[in-house]
Amino acid sequence: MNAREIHDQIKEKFPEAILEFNDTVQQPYLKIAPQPFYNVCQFLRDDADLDFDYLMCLSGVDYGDLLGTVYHFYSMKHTHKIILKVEVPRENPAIPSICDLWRTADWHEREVYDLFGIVFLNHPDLRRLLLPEDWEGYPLRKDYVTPEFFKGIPVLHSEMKSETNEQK
Amino acid sequence: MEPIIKVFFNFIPALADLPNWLAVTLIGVVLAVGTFLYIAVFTLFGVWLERKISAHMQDRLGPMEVGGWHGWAQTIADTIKLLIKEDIVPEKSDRFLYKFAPYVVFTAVMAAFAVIPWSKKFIPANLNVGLLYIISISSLGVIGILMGGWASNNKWSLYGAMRSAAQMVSYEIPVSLSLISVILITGTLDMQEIVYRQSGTLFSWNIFHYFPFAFLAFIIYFIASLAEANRTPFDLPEAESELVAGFHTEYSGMRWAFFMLSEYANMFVVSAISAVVFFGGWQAPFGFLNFIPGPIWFLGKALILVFVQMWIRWTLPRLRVDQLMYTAWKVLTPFSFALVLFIAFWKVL
Amino acid sequence: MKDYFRNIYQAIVTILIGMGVTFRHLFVHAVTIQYPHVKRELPARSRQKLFVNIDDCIGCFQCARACPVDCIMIETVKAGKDEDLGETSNGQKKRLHVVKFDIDMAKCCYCADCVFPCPTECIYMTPDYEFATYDRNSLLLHFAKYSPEQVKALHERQEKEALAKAQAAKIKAAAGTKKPESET
Amino acid sequence: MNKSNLPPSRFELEVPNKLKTEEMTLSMGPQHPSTHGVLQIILKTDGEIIDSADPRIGYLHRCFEKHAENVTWHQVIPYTDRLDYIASMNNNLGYVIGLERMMKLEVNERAEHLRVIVAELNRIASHLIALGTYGLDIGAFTPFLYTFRDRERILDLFEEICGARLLYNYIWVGGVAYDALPGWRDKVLQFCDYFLPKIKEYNDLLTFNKIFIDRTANVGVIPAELAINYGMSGPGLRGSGVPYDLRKIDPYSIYDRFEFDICTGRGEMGTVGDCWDRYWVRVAEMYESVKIIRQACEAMPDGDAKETVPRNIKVPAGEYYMHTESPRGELGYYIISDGGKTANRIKVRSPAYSNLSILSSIAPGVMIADLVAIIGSLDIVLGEIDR
Repeated sequence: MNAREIHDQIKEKFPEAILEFNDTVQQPYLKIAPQPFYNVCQFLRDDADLDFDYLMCLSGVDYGDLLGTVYHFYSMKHTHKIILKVEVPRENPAIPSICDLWRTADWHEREVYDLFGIVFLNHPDLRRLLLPEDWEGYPLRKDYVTPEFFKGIPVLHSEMKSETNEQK
Repeated sequence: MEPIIKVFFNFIPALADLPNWLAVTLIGVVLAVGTFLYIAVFTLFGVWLERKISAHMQDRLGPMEVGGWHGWAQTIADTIKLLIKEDIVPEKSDRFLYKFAPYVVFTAVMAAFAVIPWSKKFIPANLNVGLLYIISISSLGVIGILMGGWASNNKWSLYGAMRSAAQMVSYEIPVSLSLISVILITGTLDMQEIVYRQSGTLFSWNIFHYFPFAFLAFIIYFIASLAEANRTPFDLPEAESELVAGFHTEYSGMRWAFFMLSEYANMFVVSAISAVVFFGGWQAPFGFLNFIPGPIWFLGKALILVFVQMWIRWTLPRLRVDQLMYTAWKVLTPFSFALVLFIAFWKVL
Repeated sequence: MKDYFRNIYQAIVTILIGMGVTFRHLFVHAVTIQYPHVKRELPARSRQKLFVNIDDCIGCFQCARACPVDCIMIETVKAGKDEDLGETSNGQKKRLHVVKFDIDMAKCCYCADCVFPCPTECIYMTPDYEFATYDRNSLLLHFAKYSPEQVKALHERQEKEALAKAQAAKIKAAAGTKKPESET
Repeated sequence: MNKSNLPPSRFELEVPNKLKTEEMTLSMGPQHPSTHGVLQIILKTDGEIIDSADPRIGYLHRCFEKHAENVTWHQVIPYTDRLDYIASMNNNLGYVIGLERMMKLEVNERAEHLRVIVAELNRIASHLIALGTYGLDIGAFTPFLYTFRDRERILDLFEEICGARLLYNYIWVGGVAYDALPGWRDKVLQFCDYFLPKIKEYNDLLTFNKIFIDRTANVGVIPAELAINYGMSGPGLRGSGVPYDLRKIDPYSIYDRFEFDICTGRGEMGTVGDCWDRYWVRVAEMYESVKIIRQACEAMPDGDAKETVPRNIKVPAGEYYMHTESPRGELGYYIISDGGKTANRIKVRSPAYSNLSILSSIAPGVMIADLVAIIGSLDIVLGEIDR
């Protein structure tokens, strides 16, 4: 099943959910509204024709004025793929968690929360994963400024700053 | 009078002039110091040997630098390092037990040396219940290990200690039973007497003379003694990939060295017992080789068994706790029981 | 019961097979190289210490730009009009004084990305790997051949020239603005 | 980890006479000999039996993704080396193919063959480490030294072709960094001949050892559905019997030209998906890798591998998810470009990351020794998990 057909299937079931569909790029994707996102995912996983049982990748992206997450799905049985995108505003970003559908999402969502600050609703255990639990800020956002100090420890060594190549 | 005291009296006639209690005490001190020195030297050599054997089994060279020839002084250097190393006692440990534990372990092993016959005349204490003495004394060491593991106030140490207690208690039984089967064969508990009963050629040694039974008893004894000495594949108390270093995780310096000493001493003791009980002790395999003194035969036999222990260590993976118990209770113990039964019947017939 | 005995049998047999393997290896020649006494010949491409043939450097900054960890620090001063700095070995004309060419080997990640863009092939990795030191500062390699006095002089000259240029431009600009006035 | 979220513990210990017992909390790592790096696992144990395991990662976080946004496209390649430092070639390969597909770049034949050869050699090297350290986890020292001895030969080959032994920076956009010297191909073939009998030696010493089988068979069984749900990949997933190998399923480079099999666990010693199966898949894959290397060496044309390497890379705006089969599983690079000199975002979907996350689900009910066996069989590399 190609992306167009998958899109049609979802469209049929959730007419409101799809905000954008693009199959002119190398890897076609669907943009889904955050509210029906969980139900769409459940449909993707449970429908016998779609049967997306494998979540390959879940990544957070900073689009500048929006934050988003990108989901790459794969079906072991039908060997087809689809990409879903969800975009949320920078202030109080929240996306429904799909952790109980694909357990892969558990750690990946924690990572996105950790580095982008996107809150995943209904995630059972949304803690920081890679950074220390008391780290401030979300480093992979484009507007993140590296702090001078972390708990009194200088983050950037003063020597390092002066030594970086000015000519670059 | 004990033959060993006679040896001393013959050697230094002045001793006979001293009051008896003083002479005996003096001789005892000399023997104890001698045993300690022997253990220290054997450990130095054993560690070096183990390193070399493991290295060559793994296509490596092992220590090559210290001392020149094949790094023979490496372990001496290590000992000096251990001696001058800081003795760390964890703050929240049970200080007395923590400090005391290595000596308990060591003493238990060292005590076993008392009844090991080195030659016709040289046996520190010729007890007539020597074998029984060894069986009982060798299970004392576990108390020290438990003490050390408990007193360290470290969870990994505690795991090591608990495993060790379970393991030692379980493997006591196959060890005792396999030795009992030999007692049934020879009909004596006296170590020196057991050696005398095997005099003659190679084929009068217990292991060959009573071939299938004694051989089986030896195999059972050997496997169980590996567990007694905490050697791979039964080194669960100090399984470094699971429990970091088991019961001696927190120990450092000389106290740690005492655990090491007792491990190697234990290796030697169990091999020495095998040598005495199954391989004719200090007897030469053939009459015409009698010109080589007894202690050399005895040491040679024991060292070969030590080598086999090392060989096994560098070949096998480690068992899991439940498999360890399975091996002890469901394989070794039934087999050794059956063996005792067979030998008893056979003796009666 | 059958399984029980089969297990014991298998255990004994596989253990003996394994012991056979290790015993055979007891007599196999060791693969260890006794390092400080015996040294392995490294292949020609081996990427160890960086080296700069400073005579060939034209100060183009290609290597510094390619470096992913910013461990190359270069400073240049333009040559005077009548100064001839000579040519590199592959015939490129040198137009810049390379007053500073420092490589911090402590930062270097040995990726050799700096080697490829060099137009004169003057920076390359050598198979010299024994440069451990007790002092981190001695890992900062200096390749430039200018003494501090020379560097100072060059900088002063550059500043002077820049000043003169700026003044000339000012005069020119002033003349430019005045000219139309005078014309009127 | 929230306990209600986990499957119920397989062991429910009965405590007689309402004896008061306590769970022991145990911090395994980050300096533990068998956590394969700086992984911390918070264990709650009941005696030797584990009630819950909560892996804590991040001790080796080196901000790869942030770095990648700040250096040029080409400068990312040395950074990818350091993700899965045991299989750097495969890391380079995934990233570079991703870029090439975005740029619609063709790579010449010789370079493609060289890429396949080094990637498969690196896979063998990585599996050798997995085998050796697994033996170490189980308590056998000697196989570790043997596998490292043979891995050294692979590293020698790599050193000859690109000068580095661990962090290669070899596969570049449009080709490879260095062409193979004459005679290198023969050395690779010689290595293949040398290597195959060695696998038998490992099998004699470790794989079919009864103690090893007892320690690993029926331990840490991961059913196929659970593995897929957790996003496992590589030998971990194939050990559960799912033939998911991206070299076959979604061929990249020139893998579609070679003949090899996907190895899956069949539960020969116990249940499908146990530790032994995962281990055995790795052993079997080494045979397959040797097969691929031999075919690639035969088919490699002469010529220059370097000719199409562009000096300044400009990646057209767009995005691409490139997944390749690294020794640990599906290594994904999700690359977003806005047409500039640097990446807008590079997300690494590291295989060991997803593989490790299954630990908290299969650990309850096993013993501490089994946990070590399970971690070893997942073959994690913390450099890749923490990025």
